[in-house]
Amino acid sequence: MMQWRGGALMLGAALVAVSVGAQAQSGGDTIKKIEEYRQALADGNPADLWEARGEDLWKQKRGPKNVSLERCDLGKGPGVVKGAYAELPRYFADADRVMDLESRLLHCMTTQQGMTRAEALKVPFGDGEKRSDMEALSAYVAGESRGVKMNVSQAHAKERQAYALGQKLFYYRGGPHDFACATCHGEANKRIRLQDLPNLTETKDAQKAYTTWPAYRVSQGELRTMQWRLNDCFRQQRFPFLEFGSDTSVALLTFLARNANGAEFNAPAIKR
Amino acid sequence: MKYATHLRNALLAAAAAALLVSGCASTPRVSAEQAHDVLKTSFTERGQAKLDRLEQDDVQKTCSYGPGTAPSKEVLDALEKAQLAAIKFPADGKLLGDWRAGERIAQTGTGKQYSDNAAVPSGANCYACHQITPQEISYGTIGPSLLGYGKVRGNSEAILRYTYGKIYNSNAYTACSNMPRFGHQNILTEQQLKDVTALLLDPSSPVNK
Amino acid sequence: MADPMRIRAKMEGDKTVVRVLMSHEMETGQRKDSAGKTIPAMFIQEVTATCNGKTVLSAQWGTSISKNPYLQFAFSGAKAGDKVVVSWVDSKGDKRTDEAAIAA
Amino acid sequence: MTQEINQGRRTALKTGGATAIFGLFVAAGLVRPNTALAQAAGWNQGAFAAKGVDGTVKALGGATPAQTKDVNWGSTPEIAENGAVVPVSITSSIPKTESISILVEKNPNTLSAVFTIPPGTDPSISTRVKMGESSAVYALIKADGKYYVAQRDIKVTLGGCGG
Repeated sequence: MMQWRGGALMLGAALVAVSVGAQAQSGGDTIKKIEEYRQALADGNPADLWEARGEDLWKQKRGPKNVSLERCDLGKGPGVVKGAYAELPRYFADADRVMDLESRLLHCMTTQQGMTRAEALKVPFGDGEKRSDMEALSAYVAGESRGVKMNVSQAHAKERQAYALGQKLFYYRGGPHDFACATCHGEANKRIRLQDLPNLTETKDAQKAYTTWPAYRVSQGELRTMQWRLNDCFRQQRFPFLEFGSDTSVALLTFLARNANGAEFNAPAIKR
Repeated sequence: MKYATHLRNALLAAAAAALLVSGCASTPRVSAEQAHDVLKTSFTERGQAKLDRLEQDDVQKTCSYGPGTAPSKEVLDALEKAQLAAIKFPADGKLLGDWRAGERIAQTGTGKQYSDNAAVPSGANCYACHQITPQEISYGTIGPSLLGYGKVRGNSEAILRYTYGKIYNSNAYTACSNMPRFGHQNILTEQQLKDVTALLLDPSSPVNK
Repeated sequence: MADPMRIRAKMEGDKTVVRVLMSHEMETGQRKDSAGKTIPAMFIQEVTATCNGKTVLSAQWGTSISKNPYLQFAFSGAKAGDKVVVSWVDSKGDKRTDEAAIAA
Repeated sequence: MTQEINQGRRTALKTGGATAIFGLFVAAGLVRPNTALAQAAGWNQGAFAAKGVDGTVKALGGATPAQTKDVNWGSTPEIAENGAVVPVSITSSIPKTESISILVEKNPNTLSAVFTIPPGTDPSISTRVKMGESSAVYALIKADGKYYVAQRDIKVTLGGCGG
């Protein structure tokens, strides 16, 4: 494949000098350079495209009952989106259950818009042309809590129960690799390959992690939500498939969100 | 004695929980059985990942603890002893395979996930947690650096057996280690275990250059 | 029909800084689907930006521009309230044109 | 926080430098027109099918480019956490810059993009490219009818726990 041409040799020599300089760099700079990469990405977040589509979906009349989600109560009254994500998961009396955003959206889509669960969850996680309404709606609602402080309640007994269960599940080991959530997220200052692993049991890390999801994942070219985040963690934990809005989902999300209380919400973000 | 330890652990657990949920009067207790029952209703089988993966063996049961609720030293010692006894060393007595194959296994992160083809051999994903060769800058820090592993420790029979055994069953030497039990849980084949052992101990491996 | 672009145009000094996000797969033609079949290439080939009827940037792209492309550039000669119009054409002939008023 | 822990870990960085240089001289003639593709009217099919820097410049209608230092890479990183999205920012200070192209040496097709800069527009663009592996990236500037090239080595890292 390589074919030299005499006339270009001088230029080649000049470039060799340049590349030797580059080789002298040391690995201690790696993390600094990764940080530069992340900063370079922050300026144009494709999550914007999901937020815009989600807002349209929120306002559109959809489903067999042909109504919009503008009467959906995310916990702060029907139709109130501003700041709602920062207080989820929470207990909803109408369902007698603690719900995270995505289980609540599913609830509104089935009870108010009249969709079946299967219809509402036709594409739980987007893949290229197969776009997920759930991810777009979540991006929109989450974006409406930017700058709001996380304030997840433990006032109701079921909220306390969900937290305690989430904490217990966080340490539950299983599968061929013996992994629990805590295997990767129970200690401070660790990383997997070059990715920092937040210690989700510690306030500062838990805050930083939770307030930056949903996020546009550049590795996938998709916007991902917390439900996806949990699913993909369990996949890599070698567990079976986590069901959308299951008790395990809600409990873990309650544990994670509550541990982030007090921090300013700042998502959808952009991540590797 | 044992009761006292348990009581102390329980008190520590309550204190830790209270720290996280400050201002909350009562934190409900959740038993391992309750957690297991919730998991059973929350997961469905997919690909090679069946629901039996939610069933815990003794090690997983013992090691599913949070801060301040660690089992007693006696329990952990007994766990190590039982796991050590369960290690199957190769019948041919050879513990060193091909370090180049070992490097590929160390780099490969797939295997046993529901998204993985069960017919393809699993990787060990060593780099996810360990620094190993100086050439690979993308390594994790969950486990200790293994740079120069063999150079530091030499190549004695004892080191060979310890290294193979540790990869085979980490819990035999460190109870409740974060490291998977690659042999015990049939993640790697015997040949793969030998290859990864060689990556760490073969003098010609870049680990020891 | 492709989703609308997100265009932000803003005066910074006497220059207009334009940031554009486009919703597009930018399929390389080298990926395979789960059945092992090659996914055909499908990517934006041409991008044009105009302001007050004058072209302020034009570009030709190959398959290696990232999915959901991002583009930033700056030009002189416009003022707040003027409109920046951005268009793209992809390899299938699909087109999209969106505009944004320049913010002060 | 992370910086503190990792400062002690000093490892030599492998760069794709040497291979990239050879690539500069890869002969033209590898142009493989892809007739299956529909295309926009002004799209330079030959240039986008070219392989190697030299071949690409030739397909764009230029001769061997001169090396230049008058290119600022702005926020372009030296290490990309993911090859699917690598931010590239190029500002030319060569007078009469007419176009800015991005070339990725080790991609299946070298040319990523050609930006035509009309008078009144800054000779400066930012976008994001895909990189299959660590590679030299080139800014190819056409100014006053002549071509100039500047090089930046970008290392693409592996990530994730599931491979």
